[in-house]
Amino acid sequence: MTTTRTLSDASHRLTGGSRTLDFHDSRGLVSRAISRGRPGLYTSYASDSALLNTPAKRWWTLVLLVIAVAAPFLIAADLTYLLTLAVIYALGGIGLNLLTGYAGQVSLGHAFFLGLGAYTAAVLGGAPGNVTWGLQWDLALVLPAAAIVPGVIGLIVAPLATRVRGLYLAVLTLGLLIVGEQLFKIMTPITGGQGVGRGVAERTLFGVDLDATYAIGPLVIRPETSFFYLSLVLLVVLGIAARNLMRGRYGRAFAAVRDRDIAAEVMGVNLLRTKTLAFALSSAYAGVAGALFSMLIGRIAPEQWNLFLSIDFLAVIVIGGIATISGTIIGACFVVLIPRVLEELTHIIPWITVSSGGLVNVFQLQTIIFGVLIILFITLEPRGLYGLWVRVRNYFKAWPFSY
Amino acid sequence: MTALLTVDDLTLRFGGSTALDGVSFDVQPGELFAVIGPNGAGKTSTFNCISGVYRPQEGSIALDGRSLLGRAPDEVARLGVARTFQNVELFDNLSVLDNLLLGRHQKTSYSWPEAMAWLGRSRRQEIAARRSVEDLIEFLDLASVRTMPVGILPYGIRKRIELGRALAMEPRLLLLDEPVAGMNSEETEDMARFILDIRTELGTAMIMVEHDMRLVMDLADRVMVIDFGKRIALGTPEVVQRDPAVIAAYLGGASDIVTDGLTDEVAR
Amino acid sequence: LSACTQVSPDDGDSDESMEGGEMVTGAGVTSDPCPDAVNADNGCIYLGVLSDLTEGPFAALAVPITDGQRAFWAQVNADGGIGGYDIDIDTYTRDTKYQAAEHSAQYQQIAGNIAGIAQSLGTVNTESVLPDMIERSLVTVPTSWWSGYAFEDYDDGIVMETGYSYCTEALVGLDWFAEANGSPTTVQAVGYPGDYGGDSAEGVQRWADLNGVTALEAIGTGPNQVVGNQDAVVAGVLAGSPDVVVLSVGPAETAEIVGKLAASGFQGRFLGSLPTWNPALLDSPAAPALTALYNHMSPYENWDGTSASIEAMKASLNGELPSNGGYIIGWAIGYPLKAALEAAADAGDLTPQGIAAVVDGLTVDFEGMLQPHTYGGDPQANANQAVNIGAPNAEVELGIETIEQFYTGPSFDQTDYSSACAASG
Amino acid sequence: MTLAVHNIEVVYEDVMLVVKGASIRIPRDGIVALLGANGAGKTSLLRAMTGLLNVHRGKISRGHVSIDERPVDVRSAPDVVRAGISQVMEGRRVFVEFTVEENLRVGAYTRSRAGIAEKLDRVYTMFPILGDRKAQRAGYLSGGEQQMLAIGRALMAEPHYILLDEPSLGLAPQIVEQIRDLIVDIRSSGTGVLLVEQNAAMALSIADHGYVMENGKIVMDAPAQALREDDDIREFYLGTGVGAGSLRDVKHYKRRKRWLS
Amino acid sequence: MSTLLSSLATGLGQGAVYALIAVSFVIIYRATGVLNFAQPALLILGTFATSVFATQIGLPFWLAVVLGVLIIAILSVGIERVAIRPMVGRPAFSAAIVTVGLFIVLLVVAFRLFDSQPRTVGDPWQLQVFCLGGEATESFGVVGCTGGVQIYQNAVGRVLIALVVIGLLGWWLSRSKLGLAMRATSLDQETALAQGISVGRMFSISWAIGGGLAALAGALLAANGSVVQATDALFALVALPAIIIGGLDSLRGAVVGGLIVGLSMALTKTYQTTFAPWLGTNFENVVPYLLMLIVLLVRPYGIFGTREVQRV
Ligand SMILES: Nc1ncnc2c1ncn2[C@@H]1O[C@H](COP(=O)(O)OP(=O)(O)OP(=O)(O)O)[C@@H](O)[C@H]1O
Ligand SMILES: Nc1ncnc2c1ncn2[C@@H]1O[C@H](COP(=O)(O)OP(=O)(O)OP(=O)(O)O)[C@@H](O)[C@H]1O
Ligand SMILES: [Mg+2]
Ligand SMILES: [Mg+2]
Repeated sequence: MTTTRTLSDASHRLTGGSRTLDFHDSRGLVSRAISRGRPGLYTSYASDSALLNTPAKRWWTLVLLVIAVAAPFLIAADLTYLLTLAVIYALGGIGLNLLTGYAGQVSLGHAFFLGLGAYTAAVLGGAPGNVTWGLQWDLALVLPAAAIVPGVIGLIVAPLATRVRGLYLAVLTLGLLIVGEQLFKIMTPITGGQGVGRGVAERTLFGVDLDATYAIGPLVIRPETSFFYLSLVLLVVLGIAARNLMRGRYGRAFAAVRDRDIAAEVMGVNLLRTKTLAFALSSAYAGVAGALFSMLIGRIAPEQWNLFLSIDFLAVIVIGGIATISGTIIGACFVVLIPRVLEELTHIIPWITVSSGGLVNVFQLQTIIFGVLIILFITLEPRGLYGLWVRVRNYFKAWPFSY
Repeated sequence: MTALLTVDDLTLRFGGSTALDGVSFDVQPGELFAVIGPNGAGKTSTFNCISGVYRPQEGSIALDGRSLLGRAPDEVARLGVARTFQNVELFDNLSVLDNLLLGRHQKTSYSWPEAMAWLGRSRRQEIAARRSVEDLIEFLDLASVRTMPVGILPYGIRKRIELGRALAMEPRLLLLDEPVAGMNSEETEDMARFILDIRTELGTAMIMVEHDMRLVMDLADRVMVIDFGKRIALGTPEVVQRDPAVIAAYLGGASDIVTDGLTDEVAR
Repeated sequence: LSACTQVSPDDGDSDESMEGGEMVTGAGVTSDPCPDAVNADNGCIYLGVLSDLTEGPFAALAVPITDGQRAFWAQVNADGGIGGYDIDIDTYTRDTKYQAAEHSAQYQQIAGNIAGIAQSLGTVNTESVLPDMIERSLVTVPTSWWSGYAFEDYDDGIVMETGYSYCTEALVGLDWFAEANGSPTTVQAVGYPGDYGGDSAEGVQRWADLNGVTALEAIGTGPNQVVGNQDAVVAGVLAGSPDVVVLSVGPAETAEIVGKLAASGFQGRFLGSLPTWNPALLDSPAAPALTALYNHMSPYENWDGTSASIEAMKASLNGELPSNGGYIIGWAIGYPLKAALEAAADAGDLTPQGIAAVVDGLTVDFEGMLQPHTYGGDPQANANQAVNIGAPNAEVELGIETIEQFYTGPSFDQTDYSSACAASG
Repeated sequence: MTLAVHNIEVVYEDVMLVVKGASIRIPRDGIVALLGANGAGKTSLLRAMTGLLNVHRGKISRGHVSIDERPVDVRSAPDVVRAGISQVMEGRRVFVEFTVEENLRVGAYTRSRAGIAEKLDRVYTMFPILGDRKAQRAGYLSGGEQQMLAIGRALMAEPHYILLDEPSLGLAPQIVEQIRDLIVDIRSSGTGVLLVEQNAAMALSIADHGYVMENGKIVMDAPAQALREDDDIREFYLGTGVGAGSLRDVKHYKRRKRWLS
Repeated sequence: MSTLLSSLATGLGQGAVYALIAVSFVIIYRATGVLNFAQPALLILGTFATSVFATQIGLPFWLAVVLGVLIIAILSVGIERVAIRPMVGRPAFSAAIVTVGLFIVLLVVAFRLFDSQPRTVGDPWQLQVFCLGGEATESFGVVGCTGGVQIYQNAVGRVLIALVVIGLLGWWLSRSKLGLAMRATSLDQETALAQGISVGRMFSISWAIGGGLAALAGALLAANGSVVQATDALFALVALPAIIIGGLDSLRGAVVGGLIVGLSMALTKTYQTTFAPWLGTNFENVVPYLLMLIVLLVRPYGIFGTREVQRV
């Protein structure tokens, strides 16, 4: 790192060198005089750029994790199912956020990559059907493959996608989705065909059958619980990986490409490579999410990897917050859980029933409220739910001094 | 001493119009070279050609004997050319720190799997990058704004951040497009100081486009004047300043601003 | 992992209890009365409904189906309920939007709280949760007429299909057609690929093979929301000019296909599957063509039926008309589950397993709306194959006049009905 | 006849108070210069006068603007333009995808179509280079050309008051000269000018009156002549104070002097 | 040959409807920079309104269409005020998701209104055809055509209406200051404001026009010789490849794109089953997107779209 040294040395001299901060010390200690009264001041760059750089964040994360792990034992099975779905949406949402939120490439084709992941998993991990293939591999092989296959396809289509920008790209990716759906429909040995569908990968991980119920001491681990854990572990690992990726040079390159691509290039960022990476990674995340998604719902048909699924994921990242990983998780919870909350709430409204008469029935009401909530959240809080949280936090931080 | 940058017979056309018409010059290592000329003369286009944003139709550009022609901007950056932009081109949503760190993109080299793991090389390189960027923040006196998003900062500060971002690239050749535009004299003086410091302390060669004649005449080693894409003068500030062609095409009556009126004390 | 011990799945089920000394109950059955119970002294049996109620492609049919079902069970309750219990289907009625994922999520949510599923719409959707339904022994009435439900290897006997399959419908319908209009020389199937059009097309093919008739290559199409118009079908049918076309599409597509083919001078006729009709077609430009060329097939009696059940159903509406024949379906599909619940109650076991146990061999009487049907046993021998042939008629309520009741033909018995016509993937 | 700003306060995002009670007056027959360091709040003040604050999540928390002693509602930018106030925004802000001529036509949006040809001609004679490029997309113009276009566009609205945010930015000395004359012309044709400038020498050479803004406050309010002679102004804005010499000799640790801070 | 001509005619008729839908997207995009995903819902509500006026109230078709268009235009303006106006100055992408929310809400409303019933709009064309070179036949109350080129009257009607309406609109936009002002608004709202352009008004006008055109397209879509259901709303999405083929911000492009899509789908429908059945059922849905991909390879901004201006 001799070059760095030169610059540092130079700027030491440039600035007169009389500084309390010693940047050559790897811990970058700050003298007491400076840090006194400023608890928020970081004492080293490593801790400043650490993932959980404040005690509050560390606590929150720990608490949330504990809750997540304990959840399946505390709530009903169907809620576990929904939580799993939320986790999967979060995973897929993170993938889309990498591409759309961070790198600014709006994609309506996410569902296609989810589908690719699902079919990869189904072919490799599923049982053969009347017309469909199935190899019944272990999930330890299936899940990585479900990331790699869509990732590679993403890599292949990226050069085409990088030619166009903005809404052109959005509709181009929609085209990918439509063409993909047609392919899915005609590749009967893989997908079972239109209106028919096929079964999904079997839940065997490292030889352990996750479809069985296990007891560890007094804890009974049911199939839905173990699948939730599998998804949760993947979310935590891949979420942290994405967060790591985004706080370093790749994250900055993504943002640069998103905001001003010519300037980014002049700064030494290779546009094609950066966008391609974004595409491939996003597709890989989508693939894993798609594989889990298929295993959760149990049967997949070619029509279901459609525009609406893609839009669900866009809603996840917009509602949660563009270009934040934690926001994506919040957004996924919103999109998946709010309909359920609405269901609970609307069922207690006395004059609204399942009947088709009257002004609206309860399901129509739920759907309408869901749509309205999406509109409200986006119009009222530009940075998504995550932004709302940041705002609340900042309000308290800056509270006594609002200049 | 061999030239660091040699530009020869550079010609750039857009459809029918010619933006650059056979411009040639060279820049010596460590030199502070200024380019001036009327609006639309082709100064920024020259920068764009050097940094790979525009592809000139004719001519050659070589850095240290290596041709820059046909190279993508990111390759040119890798070879050691950094620049600032006339219309500040910062990443508005990113903090000052991140903008500067972007300048270190080429100086970090870990792969994406390493980035995901955030162990070993990626971590070391990030911390090193951060350290050198903090030095720059100190140098450019940006500490008070370092975590602010760049978008809301006033123009003058943004220009300075842009300089910092270019410096973070540790360039061998630095292109400055109107570094003091929109600054008052105090801020201009600060910027002048930064430029001089960069030059004396880092020895970076610089090409500067500027309409502030005081800055150009005081700082530059040599000045090139272009008009309608053609080079009309090249020489030391003193010589160029008196060149009648330059006065006619560029300084015009405005040479008064330099020589008399309110600012007459400035000119010797 | 060594600490883990595998346990059998139903170890966790501990909600079985004894009621009133002899009745065993499980999930979805409570001794508390239903919400808004008719018989306040009765307990409550909760049944699930998974249907397309808001914005999915089959909402037009599914909404009246669900209305019909509610009326049916209200009637059951009004008659005193079953074995000391009222039946509630409202609490666990859920909208699936006809999406497998949504269906699956909603199913998960209600599965533990119900004794059976009174309606499960869509073959792919139902199949996505079928393994779990089998595991929980949730007896289910499907609202899709895929042939696979007749076979135990697909549904383990818990799916109580009503009427015939699309495949049977085509076989028997063509028999009728040959009888009524003279044997065709060429037949052709037009439909949505998959469990609906696919099943039907296979029936057409089998009928043609049996009767030495040419079956032209089936034409696949999609709903207008997807394909815009049915010009491809029109061109395709015109090209082969078959004597009869068996349609398994939606009502709007039916009207367009029949109308445009008539306008193009097509000389053949049409047989439409159960979902191809909607009374509103009589207002469409194609109405004359439909009236002249089209016959509707239904396993259930049409609105002009005369059976006791049709009368009871009409009574439930107090003289109003439903928006389409879905209401009849909704009413009809109530019978099997009612019979199963009654049998299970008689046997003293209203657990899902108990209900599932009575299905095999159970004969359900539809009070004339549909011919009695015995579940389990030999699928071919027990198959329902009676088709009600109808013709459009603006004078008749809901627009279909029955011209042949419960027709059965010779061909079905000659086919090998031992597995699903259109296989699932 | 005056455009006056009374004791205005501007906050961004409900918390950042950046203009702290500024008052200025622009007579219809005068040129008023507004000087101030980077970030002093000049642009924010202009935005407050032209109804562009809400675009930036800012608002006027106190004070008001009046024309001829009658308050104007400055919350709606189009109304402000209709009331005769035009602004050349900081950073050029031309419509990059429009041609030069389309840009100019948009500038005349609030005026009737009659006479638009003459107005276009006037701009083209003022800036011949724009005339040469009238069919070119504005985004491809050079920085200075875009600046000329922005000024020309503001003139198309034939305003009573024109607010210029750093019009000389990026212009060649010769053109600056021209702009200076232009501004004088504008004034004499009966349009009041507010000139926000970093090129204080230029601004003060033609202004009748000047304000200096620091940290959101107006710290000096004096006739231009007085400002030209003020030592602090000479040192910090004109660069001609004591010890001014070659920029090569400037010390980087030079203490910054600030009023009231 | 006559098959070819017939299918070209139907294709043009469909294409005219697509062109209307595409223009309705483009007009909103040109003024607001937003791709309005609620457009399909507005379209189907337009169908509903027209249908109510024509078949329930019994007004003549033309009057019903005009009233339907007006009602939806007013509705659109209302929607824009409530849901889109707060998005001024925010990323177009977020605004697009707001329109998705709108779509969800409006579609449910449409389903409720349709009440599971297919509808007709009482159009004058019904299933009637022009028969060129063939023999006019009447079978079952349907006047048809055997042999020769068969052209549905509704195809002709659709093409004429679309051309007249779009032509008038284009003429008006190019003549009035409004056209320029709308585009200025979409390019840079702040600068547009500073020129005295009321951004809000531009939003309202473009939504009114966009909504009205969608309603008109909805009415024409229902004039198909059959019936229309609420789900048919989704069909409006085929306008997306059309606007990309033509160029997102170009009216001319939208028309050309719409016609290309209509024709290509019609031709595929007629010939794919014979020539390439292995491409699968409903392959025609994919064709517009394939064409779009090809166009984008050659011209990343569509045939008539404006290239994004970028320079540093
Ligand atoms: N991408 C482009 N397309 C078309 N014309 C261009 C393009 N880039 C520059 N030009 C034209 O080339 C000429 C030179 O532009 P350039 O930006 O180099 O001028 P400049 O010398 O930097 O002027 P200024 O001092 O005003 O910044 C201008 O007239 C401009 O309109
Ligand atoms: N949108 C915004 N949100 C928050 N703060 C802002 C915003 N815009 C400006 N500011 C802050 O307001 C202060 C004044 O900015 P302003 O742009 O008005 O200064 P200025 O005097 O015009 O500076 P310059 O000479 O650089 O143009 C600055 O500190 C700036 O950071
Ligand atoms: Mg320039
Ligand atoms: Mg400013």
